[in-house]
Amino acid sequence: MRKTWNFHGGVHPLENKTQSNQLPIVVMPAPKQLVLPLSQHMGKAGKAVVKPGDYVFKGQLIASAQGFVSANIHAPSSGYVSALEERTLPHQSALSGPCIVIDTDGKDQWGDLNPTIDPKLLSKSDLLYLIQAAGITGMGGAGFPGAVKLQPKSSIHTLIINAAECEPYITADDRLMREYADQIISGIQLVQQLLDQPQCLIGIEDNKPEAIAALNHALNQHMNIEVCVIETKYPSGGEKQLIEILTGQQVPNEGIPADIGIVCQNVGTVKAVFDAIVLGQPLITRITTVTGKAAVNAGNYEVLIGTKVADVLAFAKVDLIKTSRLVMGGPMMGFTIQDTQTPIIKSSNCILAAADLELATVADHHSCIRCGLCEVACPAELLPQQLFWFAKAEEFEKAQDHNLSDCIECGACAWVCPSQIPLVQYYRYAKGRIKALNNETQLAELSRMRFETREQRLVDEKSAKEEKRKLRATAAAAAQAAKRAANPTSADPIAAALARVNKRKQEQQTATTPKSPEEVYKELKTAAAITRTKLNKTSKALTDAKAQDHEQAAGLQETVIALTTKAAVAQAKLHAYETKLGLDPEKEKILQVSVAKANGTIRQLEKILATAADPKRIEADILNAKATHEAATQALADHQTNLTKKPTSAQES
Amino acid sequence: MVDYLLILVSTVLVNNFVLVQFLGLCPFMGVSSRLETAMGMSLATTFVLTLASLCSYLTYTYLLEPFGLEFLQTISFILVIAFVVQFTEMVVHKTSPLLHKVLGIFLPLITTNCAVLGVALLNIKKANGFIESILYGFGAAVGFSLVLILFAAMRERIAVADVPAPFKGAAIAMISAGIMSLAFMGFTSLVAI
Amino acid sequence: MSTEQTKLVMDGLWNNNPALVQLLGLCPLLAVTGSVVNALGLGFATLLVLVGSNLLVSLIRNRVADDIRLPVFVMIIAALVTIAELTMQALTYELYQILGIFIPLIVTNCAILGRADAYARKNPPHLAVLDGLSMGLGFAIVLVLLGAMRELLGQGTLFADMHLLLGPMAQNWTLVIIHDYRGFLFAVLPPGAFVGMGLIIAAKNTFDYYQKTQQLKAHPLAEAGSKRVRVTGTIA
Amino acid sequence: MALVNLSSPHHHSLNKTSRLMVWVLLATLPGLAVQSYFYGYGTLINLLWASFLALGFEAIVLGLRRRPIMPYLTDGSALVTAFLIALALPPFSPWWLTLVAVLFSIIFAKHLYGGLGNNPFNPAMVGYALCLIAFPVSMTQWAGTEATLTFGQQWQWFWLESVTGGIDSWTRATPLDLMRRTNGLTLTEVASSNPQLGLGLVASMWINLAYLLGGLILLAARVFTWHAPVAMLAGLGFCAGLFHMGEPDLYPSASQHLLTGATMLSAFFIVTDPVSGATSRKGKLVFGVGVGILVFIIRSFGSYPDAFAFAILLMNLSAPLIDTYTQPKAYGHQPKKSRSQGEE
Amino acid sequence: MSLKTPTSLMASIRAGATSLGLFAVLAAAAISLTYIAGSESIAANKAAAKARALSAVMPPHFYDQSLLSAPLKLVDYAQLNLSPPAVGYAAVKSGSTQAIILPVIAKDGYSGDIALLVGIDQYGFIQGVRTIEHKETPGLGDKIERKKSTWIDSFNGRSLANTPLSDWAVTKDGGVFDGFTGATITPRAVVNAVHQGLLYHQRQYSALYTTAEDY
Amino acid sequence: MQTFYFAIVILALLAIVFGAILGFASIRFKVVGDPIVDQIDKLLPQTQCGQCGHPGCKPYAQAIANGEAINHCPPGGEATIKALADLLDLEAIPLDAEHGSEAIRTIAYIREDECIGCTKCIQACPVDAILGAAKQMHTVIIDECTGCDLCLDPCPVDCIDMIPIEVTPVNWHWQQPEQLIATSSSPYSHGAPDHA
Ligand SMILES: Cc1cc2nc3c(=O)[nH]c(=O)nc-3n(C[C@H](O)[C@H](O)[C@H](O)COP(=O)(O)O)c2cc1C
Ligand SMILES: Cc1cc2nc3c(=O)[nH]c(=O)nc-3n(C[C@H](O)[C@H](O)[C@H](O)COP(=O)(O)O)c2cc1C
Ligand SMILES: Cc1cc2nc3c(=O)[nH]c(=O)nc-3n(C[C@H](O)[C@H](O)[C@H](O)COP(=O)(O)O)c2cc1C
Ligand SMILES: Cc1cc2nc3c(=O)[nH]c(=O)nc-3n(C[C@H](O)[C@H](O)[C@H](O)CO)c2cc1C
Ligand code: SF4
Ligand code: SF4
Ligand code: SF4
Ligand code: SF4
Ligand code: FES
Repeated sequence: MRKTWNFHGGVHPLENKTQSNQLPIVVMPAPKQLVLPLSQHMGKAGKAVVKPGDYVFKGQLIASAQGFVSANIHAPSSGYVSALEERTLPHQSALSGPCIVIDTDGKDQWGDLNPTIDPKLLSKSDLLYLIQAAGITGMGGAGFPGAVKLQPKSSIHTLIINAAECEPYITADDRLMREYADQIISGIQLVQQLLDQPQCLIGIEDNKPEAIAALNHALNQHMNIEVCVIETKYPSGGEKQLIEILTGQQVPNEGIPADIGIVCQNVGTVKAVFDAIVLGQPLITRITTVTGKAAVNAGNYEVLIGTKVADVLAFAKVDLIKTSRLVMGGPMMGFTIQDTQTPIIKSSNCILAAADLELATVADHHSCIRCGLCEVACPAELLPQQLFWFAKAEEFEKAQDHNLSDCIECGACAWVCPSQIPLVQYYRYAKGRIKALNNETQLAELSRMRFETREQRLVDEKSAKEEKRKLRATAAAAAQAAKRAANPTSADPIAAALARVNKRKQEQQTATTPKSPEEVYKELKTAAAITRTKLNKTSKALTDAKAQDHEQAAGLQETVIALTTKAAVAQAKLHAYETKLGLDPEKEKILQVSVAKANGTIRQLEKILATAADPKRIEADILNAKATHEAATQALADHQTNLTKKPTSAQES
Repeated sequence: MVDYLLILVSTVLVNNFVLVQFLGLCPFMGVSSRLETAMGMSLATTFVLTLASLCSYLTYTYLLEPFGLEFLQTISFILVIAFVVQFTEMVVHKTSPLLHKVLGIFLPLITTNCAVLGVALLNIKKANGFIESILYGFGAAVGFSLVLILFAAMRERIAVADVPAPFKGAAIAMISAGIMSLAFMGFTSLVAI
Repeated sequence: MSTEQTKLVMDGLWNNNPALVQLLGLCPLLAVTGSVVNALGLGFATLLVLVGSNLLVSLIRNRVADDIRLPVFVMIIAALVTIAELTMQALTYELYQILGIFIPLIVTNCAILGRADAYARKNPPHLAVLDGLSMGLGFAIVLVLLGAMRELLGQGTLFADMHLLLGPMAQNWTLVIIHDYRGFLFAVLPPGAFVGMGLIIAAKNTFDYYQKTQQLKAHPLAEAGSKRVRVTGTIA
Repeated sequence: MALVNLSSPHHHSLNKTSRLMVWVLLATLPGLAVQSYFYGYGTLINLLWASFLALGFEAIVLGLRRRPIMPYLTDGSALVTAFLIALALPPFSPWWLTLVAVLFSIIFAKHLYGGLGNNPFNPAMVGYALCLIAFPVSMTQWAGTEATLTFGQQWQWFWLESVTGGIDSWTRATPLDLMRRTNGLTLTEVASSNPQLGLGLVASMWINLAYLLGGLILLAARVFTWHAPVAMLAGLGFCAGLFHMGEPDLYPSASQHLLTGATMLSAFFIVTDPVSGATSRKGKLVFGVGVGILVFIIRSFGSYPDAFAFAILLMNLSAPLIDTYTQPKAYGHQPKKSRSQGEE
Repeated sequence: MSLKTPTSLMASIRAGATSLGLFAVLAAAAISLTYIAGSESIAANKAAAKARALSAVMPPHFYDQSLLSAPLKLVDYAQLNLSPPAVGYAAVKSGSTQAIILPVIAKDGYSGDIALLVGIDQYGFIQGVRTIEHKETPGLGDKIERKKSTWIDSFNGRSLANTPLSDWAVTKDGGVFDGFTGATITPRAVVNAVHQGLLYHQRQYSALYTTAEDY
Repeated sequence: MQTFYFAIVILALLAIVFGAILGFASIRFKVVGDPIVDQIDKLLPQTQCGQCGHPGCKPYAQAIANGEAINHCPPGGEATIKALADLLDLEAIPLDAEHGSEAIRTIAYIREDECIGCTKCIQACPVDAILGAAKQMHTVIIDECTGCDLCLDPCPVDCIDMIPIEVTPVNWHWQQPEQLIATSSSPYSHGAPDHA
């Protein structure tokens, strides 16, 4: 047995794993519709490469990685792309984001697959390319793009496979190891090949004896791979904790494991690597545990990425009446989802449909009594109680001094807290606020600079104008003098000027042609807007005056009345014209705002471009933004063509 | 030697200037809402207090006493103190921006810290000698700093507590100071100086 | 009274009370308020010095360079205090002995220098004197209040020993409020002074809060944003 | 059913604040029993009275603060405070003494700061220390152990401060007083020369052992960690041992310090108050050692017979500063020394 | 400030020096004038205060001239815990010393020194004792003040002769003087100090009464 | 009378020496500039809206350095007041309602079809966040707009809207749990859109 270490803290919640680990993995058939968020991973969202209406084969690339830290997305089944639109994301905020929606055709037809016959012959760059192309992201936690993690800057001496699965309830990795041990080992070997043959340690908690047996069975003694059985304790599966358990080393606080020569991958991830390289299949399915007392058929399911939670729940016979809390992920770190239309994504390892009272109820929390139990439990060796007080009092600076950023949000502290304080939420709040505040500070700094530039510019302009005025004055004086000297007996200048004005007037009158409908429309609109504004302003002044009992009030009152009529007239005129033209100002407004937005984005990007480290990416973004802009402009133009068309027709009729 | 030690124990703990003798309360209440500032104030006060007790001792022994001008002690001490403070402030401001950042805003406040004048007057009243005067001043300053820093750390904690509205701020600070003073009563007659 | 003067008086007595709000002059405030007589004596002395220093500082306000203004102000105050001290020795010697070091320490009563620098330095003599008067009175009132509180709680009496200050006619002013009082030492000792002061401040806060809510009820609309200026240009 | 939106973790241990408090209350029972055995019903009467007052004041203040009353009353913290005050007060204290102590501890020391969890000072100790300086006479009224009264007599004394058919000598030097003024005798010598005092010594030893037992129970129930109490006992024992070695005639031995007065009560029930103490484990060590040293200093050189109330208040007021400087090294952070090396 | 701050070095020095100096002169003048004007009445006050204190421990029939007019330089003042100048006073009637007033300091009070005045007649009987300065706890130890309690009068009439050595203690220690409940340290210290005063009176008897004759 | 002269001489001596040294120091150790204003300015939100009664944040910073109250900046709100209080070691006080109230941050959008291209908003914008030329449609550069709403009033046709900043999964964050607890009677009342 290899020596293992212990990490500080940790807790022992009830495991509840037998609910779901008794039966083999069941493959769930493709659902009617798949929803694939463009951002399923850490880093930049992918960019859709299909359009609504396109037919896609299973495994076909539908969104490509944007930039370095990003990942491809593939069609999990065949069918038509039905929409590219905003859908609810599997995110705590329950907000929506851009998704590709595929209506499956039930044929589940694979596109071209390129299995590798003898992966041993592949070079490192080939391997990396394949992993990247397959859109592999971490399947154990944060969903970090695998290809990025697997090209570390420093050399790697240890590959750690995270098979701890320390969260209660979840058994996806457990079942995966029992049933796919060989593939996992092969996947590990591929990763070892990619990383110059580091030793490999598989960290697995001692509550999974079958999985341990399966792995050991699949292991060939000569391989540089070892199964390390560790004590069951939450959160031994945390990357940093597992590394400490297996190597005794700690990952530096602002570093990544690669800094100390370690890479850590989840078992599911290496299985996905195997699939990608040996079978040529991109990452389009995953094993998801469906469990909780509300689930009649609790167990593990192989589901297509993009399957809606509702479909999975229905397949596992979850009684939605029984549950009021759906957790995606485990009970310690998972997040609640409120919309069952939310899709499963690459990192969704569990859906916990807890019956009421199965999970902790939300009690009133008492105040922290500084009992220190949380400190004893914290695997990051923080002082959760201090972090709590600071977060609560919004003392963010102090929270940072107490290393809030090192909190892995594991929830151990909140689990033990006798006052039942939702500590993690406090930390998340504080982290969010800190991020927002930093952002604001940066923005403020920029605003300040712009303000100062502007002030300077105004001063400069003023002095320049002054300068010019002076120059002009002297010049004029000189000219005058010269003129007078040259032509002392000129005709009466006033008469001449009058004549000029008259002439211009005549010209104008003759030049007047009937106005185009757009012009008329615009004029009417401006007139209406101006009267409306005047009215608004005056009535505001009136209320102010009234409040202060000014004598003006009476005068203002009259003006307001007059203006009200005027505004009504102008508005009526405008409205009449609009009806005549059959216009829809609302829609146009929306379109115009989108154009403006796109415009702004472009400008912003161009600014960044000047100083950017990787101009290529930004250029791409700019192109993107320009495309959006174009589209928006087009839409607007279309709308306006309607407008020009219609008035013509209106005129005709 | 033991005597000197006793002077220190006495001024720092037993007859703590702030909590027992009631001197220097304004800065104690005024600059104790943050630990950092309290530390700055402590440093500045320690420096000035020690220096001022030295200077006032010299003034008294060599200028006032020989001419029978004891009745001028208050005005000449305060003159000395104001001078020391202002001069220190100017010099520090110019020569060490860093130190000024730490001490700067506190120095002017010290002129009106009655602990400083109090030390000078008490030195005379107790007929302290040269070294005793300096030690007395230093001990008083350390005692002041000690409670100021403890109090500041405590106020930071109270600031995040759920204090009833009417007591927020100065009122609860006063009451805390009261309990602090209660705690310091424990040192009563530890040494009889 | 003009608004400026009303404001001065209200500030001194309540809104910006040197003891309750500015927390200045705390040392004498807490140290000599064991009984009403002590408090009254010190309050009176402080009031005199405050008025005097405000007057003098205001008179010379245009004749002192900035760099040395503090030493000069301090010197004026010190001179006044010394004079007061000598006078007290000559007139009420026993009280002087009781108040002890706190008479010369009026010099460093931050409230006095504070007023000199913040107000008298910038205002004409009549206003400066009014300011000194109201500030001093505000201070003295708190002093006496605290003194009464501590004397009552600590010893069960009020106005004991007033003759030290007011002469023989006050010999019998002592009011024994609680007979056979056991005495609550805590009130007389330093911790009691702090706690008592805390309670007074809290009482003021409560009152202010109450008043504010009443005011809000009466005039619910405090014009929001009325002080805005335009940063750029003017509106056509 | 509507789905909720909650932050993780969705799981919780069954631990509760009130459970901790109940443990503390139960663990005082051995000490209470032994104390009553030696000193009669006084402590018991006091305890009931104090509990009644504490709950009453707590309810009143909560009402004034417009807080829900029941959830806070049932957290048990006011009862713990009441118990500790009652156990620390002399068995012969009259009703009003307890009243003042409980009043100040619950209202001033606890609720003016915001109630459970917010108070920087140990409420029970504030009440106790305040009474000590306000009523030094009543607070030092420990009768000899032979002077136990019947319940009726004790009851009468409690309300009227007089007793029919009672005893004449009320105040009796406690072992702690003796420790201070032994005129060069060791405690055992004093005890052998005066059997009554000897009995007092024995009593205080048994009482302390009973509290020690209670403390060990709490330790086993994981109500607190060992750091603070062990550090306090170590600090006190070390100082006492050191001075005893130097001048055995003047300074009593460590074991005598550890087994007299309120040493064990404070070590396991008061120093461990989580709210007002230092919060990290390192901080608790510092806190405990500080209390131990201060207790020794005040006991040996100061003017109060037992020092734990002051020592604890003094350390309470240092606790925030201690916390500032005893942050543990977080995961992945370099120890300070090697970090500065790294910078070079 | 309307005054321009001087900019050149010398000007600045001069300005600073003159204005500060000017104010100093004015302040000094004002103070010293007050001092001079009031010094006599201050001195008188001080003397009166002292005389009042002295007369409190000495019934009037022992003297016919001001008590202050007959100060005594005490020798071996360390026995009374005094520091120099250690001065006692003689009560002189018809030219001869009838009694002595001794200042005594008790070092072992509860907090700090207790300064006492003890009046002793020529036969060694105590005529009066007063505490003139102490820092004992208000409400407890301060009962040694005559204002607070008459306890201090319990010394009147005592002498070494009528009170045996063992009685010079508080009742708790087996003596005849009451202790205050719960605060025995203070009375113990006072009793000791008064006793020391009597012993001193006995020991220095001749010196005290002969020197006094000189006045 | 001797005392009188002594007193005057000695005190004058002291004062003259000190005065001279201070006079010397005031020139020799003169420091120019006032870093505190910049420090204060750094804490202000730089919205440049003028609600504090000063034309821009810097002037308000200057005013604070001269003793003006720190609670006059509505865009900064409580957070800024707290930061200022920390910097200046003052007590944090609630926002002065006379200057406005803290509102969520908004961004200006110009309804471009209504914009008549008068350029008045461009002149009004303190941070040059509006683009456009005379008689042409104007747009607001959203990332540069501080939300000061100074462009609203000058617009003759009221075509500018202040729209709250959009919440996205990226800038969304948890709120403090207080809200959950406040409604202690029904813990599950927190936002719960219905599901199928
Ligand atoms: C902001 C961020 C940046 C990261 N950058 C890298 C990187 O450059 N290289 C790398 O190998 N891993 C990187 N990681 C991955 C981490 O090392 C870690 O494996 C990943 O966060 C998985 O964590 P798990 O514990 O939360 O889910 C990064 C992670 C985060 C959160
Ligand atoms: C508290 C905590 C617990 C975790 N538990 C596990 C776990 O049990 N199994 C696992 O594979 N990853 C777990 N993770 C995620 C890992 O830290 C890490 O992200 C993952 O192993 C990296 O592998 P991947 O990039 O292949 O997903 C946990 C993370 C945290 C913060
Ligand atoms: C706040 C406080 C003040 C005290 N002040 C005095 C005092 O002034 N004089 C005194 O003799 N004892 C004083 N004591 C001492 C205690 O009352 C002490 O226990 C008592 O003197 C012991 O002596 P006894 O029990 O023999 O009377 C004081 C105690 C406390 C707590
Ligand atoms: C281990 C433990 C020790 C405690 N000790 C005290 C104590 O010494 N004094 C006290 O008033 N309350 C004590 N309490 C109760 C509670 O923490 C206390 O009332 C809070 O300080 C009130 O906010 C204790 C509670 C626990 C769990
Ligand atoms: S476990 Fe809860 S109550 Fe205990 S210290 Fe931590 S946060 Fe506070
Ligand atoms: S959530 Fe953060 S603070 Fe709490 S135990 Fe986990 S790492 Fe520690
Ligand atoms: S109110 Fe605030 S944001 Fe607006 S100008 Fe003033 S300081 Fe700047
Ligand atoms: S666009 Fe309008 S709201 Fe935005 S910064 Fe400019 S003036 Fe202010
Ligand atoms: S009065 Fe003492 S410091 Fe202000």
